[in-house]
Amino acid sequence: MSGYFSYLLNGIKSLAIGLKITNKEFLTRPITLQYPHESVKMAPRYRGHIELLMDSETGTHTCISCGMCQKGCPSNCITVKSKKVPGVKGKVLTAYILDFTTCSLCGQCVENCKPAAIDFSNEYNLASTRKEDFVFDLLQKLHPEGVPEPKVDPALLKKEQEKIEAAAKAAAEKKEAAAKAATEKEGEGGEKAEGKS
Amino acid sequence: MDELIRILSYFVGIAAFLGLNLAYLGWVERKGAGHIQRRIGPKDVGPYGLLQPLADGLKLMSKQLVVPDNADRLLYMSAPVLAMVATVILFVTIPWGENLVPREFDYGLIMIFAVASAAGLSILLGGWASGNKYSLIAGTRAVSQSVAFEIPMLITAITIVMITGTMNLNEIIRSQSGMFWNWNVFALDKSILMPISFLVFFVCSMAEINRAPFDLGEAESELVAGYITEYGGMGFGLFMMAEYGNMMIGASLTTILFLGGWQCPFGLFPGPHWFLLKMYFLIWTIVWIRWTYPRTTLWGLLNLSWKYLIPFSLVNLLVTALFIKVF
Amino acid sequence: MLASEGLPPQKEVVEEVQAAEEGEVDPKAKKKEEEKPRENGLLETDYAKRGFHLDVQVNPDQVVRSAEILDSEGMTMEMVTGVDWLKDGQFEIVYDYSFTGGELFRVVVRCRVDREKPDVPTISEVFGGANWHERETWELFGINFVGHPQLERFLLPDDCDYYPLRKDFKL
Amino acid sequence: MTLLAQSQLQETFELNIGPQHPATHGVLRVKVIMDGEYIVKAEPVLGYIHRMHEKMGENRTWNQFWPNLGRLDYLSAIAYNHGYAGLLERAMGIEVPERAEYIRVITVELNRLQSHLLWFGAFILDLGGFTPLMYAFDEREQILDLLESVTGSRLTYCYFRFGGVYNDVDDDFITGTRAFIKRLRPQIPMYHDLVTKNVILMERLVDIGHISADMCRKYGATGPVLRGSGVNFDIRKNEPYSVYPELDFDVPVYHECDSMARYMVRMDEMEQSMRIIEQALDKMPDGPVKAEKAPKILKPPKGDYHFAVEAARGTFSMRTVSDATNTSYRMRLRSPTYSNLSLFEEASRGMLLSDALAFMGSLDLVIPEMDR
Amino acid sequence: MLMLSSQLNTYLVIGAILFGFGVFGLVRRPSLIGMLIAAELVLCGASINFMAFSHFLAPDPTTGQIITLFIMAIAAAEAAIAMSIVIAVYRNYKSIETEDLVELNG
Amino acid sequence: MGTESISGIETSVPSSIVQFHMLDQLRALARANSLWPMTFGLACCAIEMMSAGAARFDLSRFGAEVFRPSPRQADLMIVAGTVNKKMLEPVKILYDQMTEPKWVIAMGNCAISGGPFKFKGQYNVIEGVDSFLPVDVYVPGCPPRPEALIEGILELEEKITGTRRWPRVKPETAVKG
Amino acid sequence: MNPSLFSPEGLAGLIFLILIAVTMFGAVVATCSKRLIRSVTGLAICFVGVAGLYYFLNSPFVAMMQLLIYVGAVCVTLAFAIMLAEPNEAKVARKITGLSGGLAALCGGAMAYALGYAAVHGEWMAAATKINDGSVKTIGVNLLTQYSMVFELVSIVLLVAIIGSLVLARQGRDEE
Repeated sequence: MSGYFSYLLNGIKSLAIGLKITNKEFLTRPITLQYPHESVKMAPRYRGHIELLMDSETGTHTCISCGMCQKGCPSNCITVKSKKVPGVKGKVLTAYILDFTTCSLCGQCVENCKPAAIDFSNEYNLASTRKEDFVFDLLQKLHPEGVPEPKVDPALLKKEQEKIEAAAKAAAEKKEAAAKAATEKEGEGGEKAEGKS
Repeated sequence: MDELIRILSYFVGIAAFLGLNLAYLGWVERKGAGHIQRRIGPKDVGPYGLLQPLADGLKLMSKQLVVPDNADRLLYMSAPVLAMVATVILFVTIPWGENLVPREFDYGLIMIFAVASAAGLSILLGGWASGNKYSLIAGTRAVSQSVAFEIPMLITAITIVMITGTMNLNEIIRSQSGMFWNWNVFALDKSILMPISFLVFFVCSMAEINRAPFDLGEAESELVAGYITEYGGMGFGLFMMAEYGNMMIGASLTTILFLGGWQCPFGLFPGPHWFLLKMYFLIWTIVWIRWTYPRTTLWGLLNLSWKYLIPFSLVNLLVTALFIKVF
Repeated sequence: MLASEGLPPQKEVVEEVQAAEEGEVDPKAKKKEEEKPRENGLLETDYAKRGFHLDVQVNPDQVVRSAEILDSEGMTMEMVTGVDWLKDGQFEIVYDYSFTGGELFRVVVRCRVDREKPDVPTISEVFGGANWHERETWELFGINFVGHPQLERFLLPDDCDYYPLRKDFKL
Repeated sequence: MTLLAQSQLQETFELNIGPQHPATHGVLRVKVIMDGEYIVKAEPVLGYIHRMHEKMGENRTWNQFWPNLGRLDYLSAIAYNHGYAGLLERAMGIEVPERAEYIRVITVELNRLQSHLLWFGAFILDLGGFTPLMYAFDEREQILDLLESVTGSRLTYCYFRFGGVYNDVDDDFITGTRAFIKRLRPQIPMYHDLVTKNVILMERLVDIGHISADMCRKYGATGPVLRGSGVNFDIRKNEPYSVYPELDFDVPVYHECDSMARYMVRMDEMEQSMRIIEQALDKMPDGPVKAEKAPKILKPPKGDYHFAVEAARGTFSMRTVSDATNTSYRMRLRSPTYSNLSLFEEASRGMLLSDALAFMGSLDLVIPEMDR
Repeated sequence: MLMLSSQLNTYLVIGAILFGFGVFGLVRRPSLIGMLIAAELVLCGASINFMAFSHFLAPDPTTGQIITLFIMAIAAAEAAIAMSIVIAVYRNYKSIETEDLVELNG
Repeated sequence: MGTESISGIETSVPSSIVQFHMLDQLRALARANSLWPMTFGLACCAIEMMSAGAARFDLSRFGAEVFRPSPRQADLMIVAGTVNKKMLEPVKILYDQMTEPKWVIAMGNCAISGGPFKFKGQYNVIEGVDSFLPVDVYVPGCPPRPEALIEGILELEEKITGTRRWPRVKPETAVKG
Repeated sequence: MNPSLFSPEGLAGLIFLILIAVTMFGAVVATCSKRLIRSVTGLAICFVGVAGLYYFLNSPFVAMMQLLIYVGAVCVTLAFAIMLAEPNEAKVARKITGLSGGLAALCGGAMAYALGYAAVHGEWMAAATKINDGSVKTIGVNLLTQYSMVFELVSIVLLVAIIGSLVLARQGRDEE
């Protein structure tokens, strides 16, 4: 019988303590951060989608289009497009397409990037009614007003041009030689063919 | 003719009061829950989120009405209306002020119990008509729960009737006039167990209206949404409003029987404001309790009724009879 | 709480199990060659390198017996899985056991079955937990656990008819 | 014929819980055969979130498999990272710098804290209490902020690397962690006051969901479920890895075998995790956070490897078969709740529906980890 | 028409009609519960008669009310017993249709 | 109110029906401010969805915290996680059970396109829920932060009403490290 | 004789008519509907109407008890019973429409006609004086004095009913 009443009393006491705690919380200020009115600042290491970093010296990115990010990516969300421009060392990036909808933010690409050309952005509140909005061209994003022409190094250009010329020359010579040989051969062959027919 | 106008004006008044209350109790609940949980609650819809109930109501009304395939169409549609009608009828006898009674009725107390017990049928019908196993289980649970708690509640109400000698709610309030120690909850001279009987009644009223922690009918984590699982749109809205209406009735009844209704604690300026103050305080307590405790089980609930509430209310009845005879 | 709580320390357990297992090793399989499927018998016990203390390969008909022995020692069945050795034309069923009653001790029991007729007796009678693991292995590899109470689709939809973890699986 | 009448014909009726149901915390489906309110048989059906992690292990290179670990058990993702890192470090014999090990332990324990906090809230939500969830989430947000400042993500961490961690922690993190521990310490007694001692909760948990130690052994249950059944088993103690042997902590064990015991184990584990974090913060040496000799191209020698860690829900062990190429030949992930749930069918027999759901909550399920 | 409420005959006729419905239902209904419902109607018709007579004719108007209260108590008891019988019968025969219960005869 | 939004509504309503612009707008406003989501968590993103409802972010400020467990009462389905072939049928059923008007938010990369689980030779994952559900708003991320989900809901409100009531937030970083 | 519709008496008369309609409607639904659950609903509606009639008979207490006991208890019990064991009545109803339906209608009609005839044509003598006003107080006094024996008997009947129904309903569970 005493168990009956002590159980009851303990029960009521525990319930009262619970009420006390919630009452205290009711009277304290809410901790809510009212998002669209005030926004949280992202931690520097926050992993948003990746972006090309602006290099203050050159005024553009430092990507060398090596494709390590593309190779390392587990979910194939990066496509690096590049082309060769005369007078510029290495390949020039023409498009850096990130399909953010398959990205898993693992950081393999950033880790693999030798020149540290890419890093995570702090975009944390993306939402759209169109799925295509999340296929970014990071190069366009970096230079919204238009991608600047790659700086042409005159020395290199000259060198390259010389090289090209030399190569062209060599090719022309080769071609000439080949043509010569061909005509010679052709002559023979042609005769042969004629002879055959 | 005057009588007719009186009835009509009360009808309109009650409808307005009820509508406003039922809508904004939802707001109070959400806002209160928010602050208890360290957050803000509705805020951006109108100032302080005050337009939130309006938005919810409009949205619920413009929702598509779906009758599930294996539901009993007629009963499915009528159950929420029935619940709401029963709740509205209940308000007829509540004395908001000494002269502010829609219909002063000598048997007001018993009428509230009668109509409330009829409201249980609507839950059962709604649960059955949905043609969903969850709803069915929840409906039977809710009804067996309210039947179980009706017993101690009635017995406790009878002790009050014994003390005051009337079933007229206004009379019961009048008998508690004066300072607050004349209220039935503190009337230790009428029965030494009065505070306990107040607790018993309050707990029973909470169980009767299926509020947490006794909300087995809507046990979210077990039975999805209980007997309202298949209801969308305004059917759901009506059930919710009926729930808030029942909450008001429960709180008002406790106020009338134990807290002196429209009486002032210090015998000054009695009036409806005191009634509303006490009623809202009790409603707030119910909300507060809901957001504090976990849910009981059906067996825990029946245990509570049979092991604690019914013996207590019976002892209370005996003690009160003794007090009346002896003193 | 465990029935085996009063077991002797680890070393003796090793010897007991070892003895039990070695008694059952198929005597005809003894020679060891590199690029061949592994033969039955005790294989490796280098914990630091592999992560288990004892590695045993048995015949399919010895699987249940081994489970019973390990059960009587108070070991826990941790997982059952399969490996598809396409090159050898064999499936390997791997049973991981560990000891939770005291110092940790891990045993791996494997058995190899022919890829064409992958039948192996179930140990779900001995370890209830093997039920799900075997069901999953059946589903993903198509290894048939003879005597299993409920070989039904588990992780995949009911109507699929492929074994996705087989090496020759193509959708 | 009504549904109940139909069921009365067979004396029982079938109830389908899930795959979308508030009690299952995800997409678990439980086929329940009930007799009145009693459960005759409750058979879990998995596979609604099967995401082919094991298949991906065979298709991706060792390095590319990292993000999968975070998505297996997203609540204790760092422990899973630890398991994978340990596996390959064992296979390739990579030595991890001490500072990295300490950072690993700190982050793992922080992650365990947040996992238990979330479980605490969700469990009480299962029992119908809503408010503790919000409090738990509030504390949890602090941990997520700390972890985000180090790892960059809030949930699906991909922070460890073979031979170390992705990047070093800064002083802000260390002071922040200390401050957080100071803040969380008094919260746990508050939870006990608000929830544990509550008579309603006691009614619902004490002597409900009995699992004997032997049943745990037969089904391979691990983690708090096993420890709630009175078995003192914790991979951190029994198969020590990382720097756990150097840290002083207790393994909470309760012998009641009921839902309350499992609840208490987790609550006590939070205390222990805080102890571990404090010690690790004190002991953390300076130095590199990545092994210098970590090879770029990973080709573990042929053979089987196995590594187990204590995740928040129990023993997570990985087993891989390597054929000395840059992908795994077979990757097997042994998730703790898979085994923990498998005993549900046997243990729930004869229970009330509400008790069975409370019992299921006490097992602390994360469905994607189960389905893999 | 509007003064019907003050005439004894109105109540008696209503009672008679309810009684008739009850008898109709008792004969027509094939199942136990249906018959129980009809029986309640019969009781109700009788109660109305009692109430009406006691209100209009009896010197002591409480008599009819008390008898009606007793009828209610009996009806409630009847409903409870009948329900448990229905359930018991259902358990054994898997049917509560009266024609399926012929085994009860012997 | 801008004229664009009105013309937007006009196109959606057959011209023969009498139109009540103000009423339609009011109804759209009510709907947009009382988006009750369904309790429907699939995987990792579900936790972030819970976070969004929790104290720190508090979806309830927009009246969207009433997570209804029953699809009949929900207006918004947040597909938070990977949908695989086995789950496809249940998701469809749940969507069909919701009463009109209803909206879908695809939360997280898995729901948008299969996310990291989209690879050659995969056998079980549905690559994007827009292949079988009419998705209204996409919220990318793996998983998205709770703010992103809130942003998604605001975006949906904009879609329903035609105007945006809330400021747009430009992300900033605490300290450049 | 006839009061205006808008006087309080007229309104009361109107309400009385509505109550009669409700009662009759409920009775029809209770006896004629195919599904038992609707029958129970009809019964509840009928009882509500009857409670209103009692109110007109100057006994609001009994009216309230009628609601409390019949609607709140009996109907709920019946609804429970139906949910536990609803027979497939539609099937049987087809079989009996012909002869037994007509027979039933005949029986019921005859009964109702006979009783109604007796009621209308009977010579009812009103008592000269009323000895009390029939209030709850007098009911209570009478219950505990004049009818105390019956009161006790009814209590015993109720007790027996409770125990009996418990025993009957528990039988199936005993095997467990």
